[in-house]
Amino acid sequence: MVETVTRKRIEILVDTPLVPRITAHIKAVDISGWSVIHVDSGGGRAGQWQQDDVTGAAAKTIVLVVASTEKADRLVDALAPLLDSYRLLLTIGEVQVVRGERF
Amino acid sequence: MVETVTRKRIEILVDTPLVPRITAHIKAVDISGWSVIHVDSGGGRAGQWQQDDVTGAAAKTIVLVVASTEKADRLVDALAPLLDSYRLLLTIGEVQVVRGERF
Amino acid sequence: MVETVTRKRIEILVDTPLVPRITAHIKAVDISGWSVIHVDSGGGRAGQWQQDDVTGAAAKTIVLVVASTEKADRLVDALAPLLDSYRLLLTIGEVQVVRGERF
Amino acid sequence: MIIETLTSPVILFFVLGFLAALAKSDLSIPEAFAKAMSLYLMAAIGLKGGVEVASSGITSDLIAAAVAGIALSFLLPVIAFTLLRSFGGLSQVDAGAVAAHYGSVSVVTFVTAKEILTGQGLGPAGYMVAVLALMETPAIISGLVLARRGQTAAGNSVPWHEVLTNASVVLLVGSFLIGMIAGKDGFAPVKPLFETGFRGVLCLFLLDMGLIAARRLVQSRKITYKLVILAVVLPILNGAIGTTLGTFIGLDVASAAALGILAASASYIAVPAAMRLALPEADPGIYLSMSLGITFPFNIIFGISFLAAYAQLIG
Amino acid sequence: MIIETLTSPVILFFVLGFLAALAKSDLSIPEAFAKAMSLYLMAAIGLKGGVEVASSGITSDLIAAAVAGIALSFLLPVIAFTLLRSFGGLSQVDAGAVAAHYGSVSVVTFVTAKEILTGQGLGPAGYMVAVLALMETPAIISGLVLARRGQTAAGNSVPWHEVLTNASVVLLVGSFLIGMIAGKDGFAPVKPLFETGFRGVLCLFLLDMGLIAARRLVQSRKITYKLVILAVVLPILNGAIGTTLGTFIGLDVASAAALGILAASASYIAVPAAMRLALPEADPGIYLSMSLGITFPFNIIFGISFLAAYAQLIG
Amino acid sequence: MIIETLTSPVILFFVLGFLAALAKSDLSIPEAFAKAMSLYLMAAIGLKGGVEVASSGITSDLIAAAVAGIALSFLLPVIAFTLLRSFGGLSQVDAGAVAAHYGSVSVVTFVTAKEILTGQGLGPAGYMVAVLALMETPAIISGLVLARRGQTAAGNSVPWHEVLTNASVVLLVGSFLIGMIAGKDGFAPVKPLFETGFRGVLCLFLLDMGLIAARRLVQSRKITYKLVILAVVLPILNGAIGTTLGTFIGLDVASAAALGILAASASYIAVPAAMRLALPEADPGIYLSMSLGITFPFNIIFGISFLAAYAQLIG
Ligand SMILES: Nc1ncnc2c1ncn2[C@@H]1O[C@H](COP(=O)(O)O)[C@@H](O)[C@H]1O
Ligand SMILES: Nc1ncnc2c1ncn2[C@@H]1O[C@H](COP(=O)(O)O)[C@@H](O)[C@H]1O
Ligand SMILES: Nc1ncnc2c1ncn2[C@@H]1O[C@H](COP(=O)(O)O)[C@@H](O)[C@H]1O
Ligand code: NA
Ligand code: NA
Ligand code: NA
Repeated sequence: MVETVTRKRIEILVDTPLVPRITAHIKAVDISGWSVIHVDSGGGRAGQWQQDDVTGAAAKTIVLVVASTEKADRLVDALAPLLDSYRLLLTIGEVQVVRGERF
Repeated sequence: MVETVTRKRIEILVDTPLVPRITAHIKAVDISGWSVIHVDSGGGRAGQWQQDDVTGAAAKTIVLVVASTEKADRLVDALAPLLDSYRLLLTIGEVQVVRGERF
Repeated sequence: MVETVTRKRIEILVDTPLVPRITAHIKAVDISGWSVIHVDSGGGRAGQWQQDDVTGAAAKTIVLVVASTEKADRLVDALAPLLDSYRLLLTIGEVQVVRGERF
Repeated sequence: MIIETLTSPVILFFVLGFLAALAKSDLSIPEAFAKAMSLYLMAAIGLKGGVEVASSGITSDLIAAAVAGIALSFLLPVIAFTLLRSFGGLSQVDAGAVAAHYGSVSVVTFVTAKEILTGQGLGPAGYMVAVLALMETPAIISGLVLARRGQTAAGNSVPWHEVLTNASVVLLVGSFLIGMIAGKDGFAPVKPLFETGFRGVLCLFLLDMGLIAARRLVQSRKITYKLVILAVVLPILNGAIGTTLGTFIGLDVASAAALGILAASASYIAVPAAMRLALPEADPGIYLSMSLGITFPFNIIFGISFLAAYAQLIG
Repeated sequence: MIIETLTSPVILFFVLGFLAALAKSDLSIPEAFAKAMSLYLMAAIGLKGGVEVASSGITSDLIAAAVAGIALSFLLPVIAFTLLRSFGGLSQVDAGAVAAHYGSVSVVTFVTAKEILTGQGLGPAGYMVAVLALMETPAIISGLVLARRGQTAAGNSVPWHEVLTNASVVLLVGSFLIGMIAGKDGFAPVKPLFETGFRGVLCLFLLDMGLIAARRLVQSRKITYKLVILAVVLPILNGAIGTTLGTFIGLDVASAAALGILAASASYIAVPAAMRLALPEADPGIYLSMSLGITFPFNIIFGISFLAAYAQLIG
Repeated sequence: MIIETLTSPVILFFVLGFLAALAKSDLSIPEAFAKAMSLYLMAAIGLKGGVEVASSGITSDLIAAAVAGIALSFLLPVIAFTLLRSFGGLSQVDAGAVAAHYGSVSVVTFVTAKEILTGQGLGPAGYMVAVLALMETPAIISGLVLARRGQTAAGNSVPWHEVLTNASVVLLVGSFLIGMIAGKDGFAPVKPLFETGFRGVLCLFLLDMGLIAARRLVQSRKITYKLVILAVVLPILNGAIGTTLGTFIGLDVASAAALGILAASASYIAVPAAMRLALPEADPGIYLSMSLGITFPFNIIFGISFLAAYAQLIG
């Protein structure tokens, strides 16, 4: 059996132009990395949107981050002030990570 | 520490042409929103498929929904009759959502 | 209420050219299927990358697999030797699957 | 004629794609680019057809061809359904879904035929583009009726909105009308893109279609040898019916051949999407493998030449 | 003139897209292809502008137009802001964000105008491309200042780096310079792609813009009827100011019309992205619906012809 | 000659992309469009090469160039490997992986060189396209042997299937054969797309390559100054060897220069993918930064002109 460690899996749904702001925070709390998942379309209280829009301003993506509980907490604290004005959707789940000591 | 609430994270893998049917159900049970994640390819009992297919009929996407347990249950009940004929893959996980009272 | 079963949700972040190697292992442990999620960009200890790179060699995708605990364990064991040289990020979460007996 | 066809770059690129996919090469055309090319091809033939009709006017031939096309699209699924049930052994729902594909049409098959035939001095009339657009939809209705006959299913009726506003119908009809409004003079400034580049784009698009058709064939697991036979017999049968009808109503040889090719071709874009919505329990593996994996390549490589020869014979 | 405009394929494709989206058709242009077309259009007009300036040289007209453009881009947001606050009832932040869009410019509106006007013998001078590039940015600064006046917000200053290196500015200015360096002879070998295909690509791109504009209109929920009025009044007002100023500083009729069209047009690429960064609390639903959903179609269909007529009247 | 090169739009667009990425502009070409352009460029040069060989026939020059190209591709990695181990300080596996890139070729470097040289009256023979295709693969085998020499690794052998069916080999060889079959007459109808648009597409593609090369350079963290030196020295050395060999076996000046440029160029598509599969423990950061971030720009801006001058000198 391969050994695993428990880590947080954070998903941040964010306007694509704001991704660099989010990754700056990720780096600032010393998390090892992130991955940006492609979102095609969506809908919410502000109406629907889809990627095939020449103006990228309404498109969104998901920033996926795996981190230790402690770093995850620091990241969430850092992002808290942005939640409303950036209209972020931030979820935190629990996962087992294989050879995940580095996170 | 930022406060969080526990919510359901539902992933529905569905044929792309059927997405509007799914989102209609999401709206019907009064869930606040959804996001559609791009899936490039996949394989299952019915063989493999990939997005780069002029006929979109075989392409699939993931509809991601965050909702309260109660609304999630209603959505799953509403989708239940479609599971087989639509060949849906429906998973439900648990996540912490920051400022998630609206879901 | 629709019945659900508990299954493992495995995410494997992997270099796109290596996906066939991963799916070969998935088939070998008799898991019913997989889905490949599109990742736009990312960053880690080896620097940043983005999909819009003519050379696909640096692009990554996520292979998503839903499987029973037993099959998930066998998959993880099979992938273990590749973790380092392939620089895989492998997370395992728990989800409820509707009509998931087939997984 | 078949030799001329088989040494045309347009067809050779299709063969290249087909062989590359059989050899499991990683060659692939980005999805977005393939869709862009298909939009381009539809806009281009729509425009050109409209411009031609703008100068020829609405003739009795046009009306005869349109009526014939609509009738074919409604009726051909009945033949297909009967064969698919009896010889093919399909369930009612699957047979209805497949039948809808064979009454409807493939834009790319038509475009390829138009290029090949025009290169051989057999260019069909401009109004055949309108016939193409008219033949997309009726078969969907026939197929659904056949699939549901004798049933009392709720909520599975014709998805009218999706069928009538589907992308290819809107784009074909729209650019046809634009061509008619703009006429020859209005078309002139945009002609370089839509005419000069046409054949080259068709090469690249058929390269992709070759890849897709072969991959579909390799990856599908639901095809019996009887269905393979039907996927070859149906285009021959439907094509012969269409060509004969076209000749009978007095179309010129080239347009009669084109009507036959429309009848012979099977949809793989609009109809599969409609079936996925209206008949979700029908197996897409069957209808896509037959129409895209077998009938499409058969038509591109043999069917077009065969029907052109047949039209000349009886014309 | 409006009739000539409305029967041009370029405009008809825009109308087709608009109607298709209103009918909720699933017609859509792949995102990657739409972006590619917009890059192509920008590179093409940049190059052609540069080549023209390479042969005409840097004239006093060029300098006058550049100064006028920069001044307009700085000052027009003030008018817009006042109207948006008083008549439109927007908050300070939202009004500032919207105002920035109306001072800045829409490349596609300019390109469409250039094509339409050139087809009517009213082609603007090559240097207007440089003016276009110069007018993208100043309005962003004005808009931010207006949105933040009297506040002491930290960390929400002008995102200088993003604004100055944004894709359209870099590509427009870059290809303009390449055109100037290459000159007529250097441009010749690449001319086929950038000139022959131009109008056709513009058709397909405007098809997409029609789809996007109408979808934006349908999906937005934040637009009051007063904002709809302003989204029509502002282009007329700004356009009249721009054309008058252009005539006043001695530009030829066509270039004065072009300056007016630049003033009338509202950005929907560079400015929204900048606002999302600098004013994240401003509602994108408002500024995108106004600039993309209303002002853009208004300009394409009416504004261009109106300003051209006005320029001829006063010129 | 370097001046002529540096004022060509093709090169200037590359420089624009490079500078834009260094300035961290958000300018980017959609991935799907970039891939589409690279497929187009490969199909176009394949076709044109095939058409030329169809009229010139298979000559002794063709065979000599082919043998020389294969020999270079097998042997150049040995030189590279030695330098990378001794001077570069790389591990055996990393040195083998990098060495494979320098024996193999870059299609875009070749295409750019062909355009630049043809513009200067130095167009290489059509069969050089076949040589290009032949040089893609042998270096992969050499590189893997070098990386694994003296080891007993299991399961890490040459990924034959992927190497032999990789997209660029299949498309280049396939369109070369299509060009040969179709000949001049068959090529005529598709010529407008594949010839008229070629240089313009190359401009946009090199814009993207400039962006990618500079981003790769900026984002990589594994490059020592010694590796930077080697990424400049290897193309000079390999290029000189290739040009000398080409001259020696009697090729015309232009074809000898082209052989040198092929030898000088480093693969950044086929070989990285193969290395990722066969040598997953080799660091992609090293080989991509060297081939794509340094050698590619060096060749585009200086290498091509240098080798053309050298070929004229010794030819
Ligand atoms: N903590 C993380 N969370 C999510 N994705 C990550 C994380 N760390 C690394 N990655 C992804 O894995 C890739 C390779 O990581 P690395 O091997 O650290 O360079 C990165 O480019 C990211 O796409
Ligand atoms: N409950 C939800 N589940 C998943 N995604 C959501 C949900 N609510 C909103 N979203 C996403 O967030 C975007 C903005 O939401 P809103 O701010 O409510 O308009 C939507 O367009 C969706 O892409
Ligand atoms: N165990 C699984 N994990 C993740 N995705 C799956 C799984 N099984 C099936 N899929 C996805 O669902 C699609 C249809 O599955 P199937 O109905 O088994 O052919 C596949 O092509 C995959 O994209
Ligand atoms: Na048919
Ligand atoms: Na303006
Ligand atoms: Na080389």
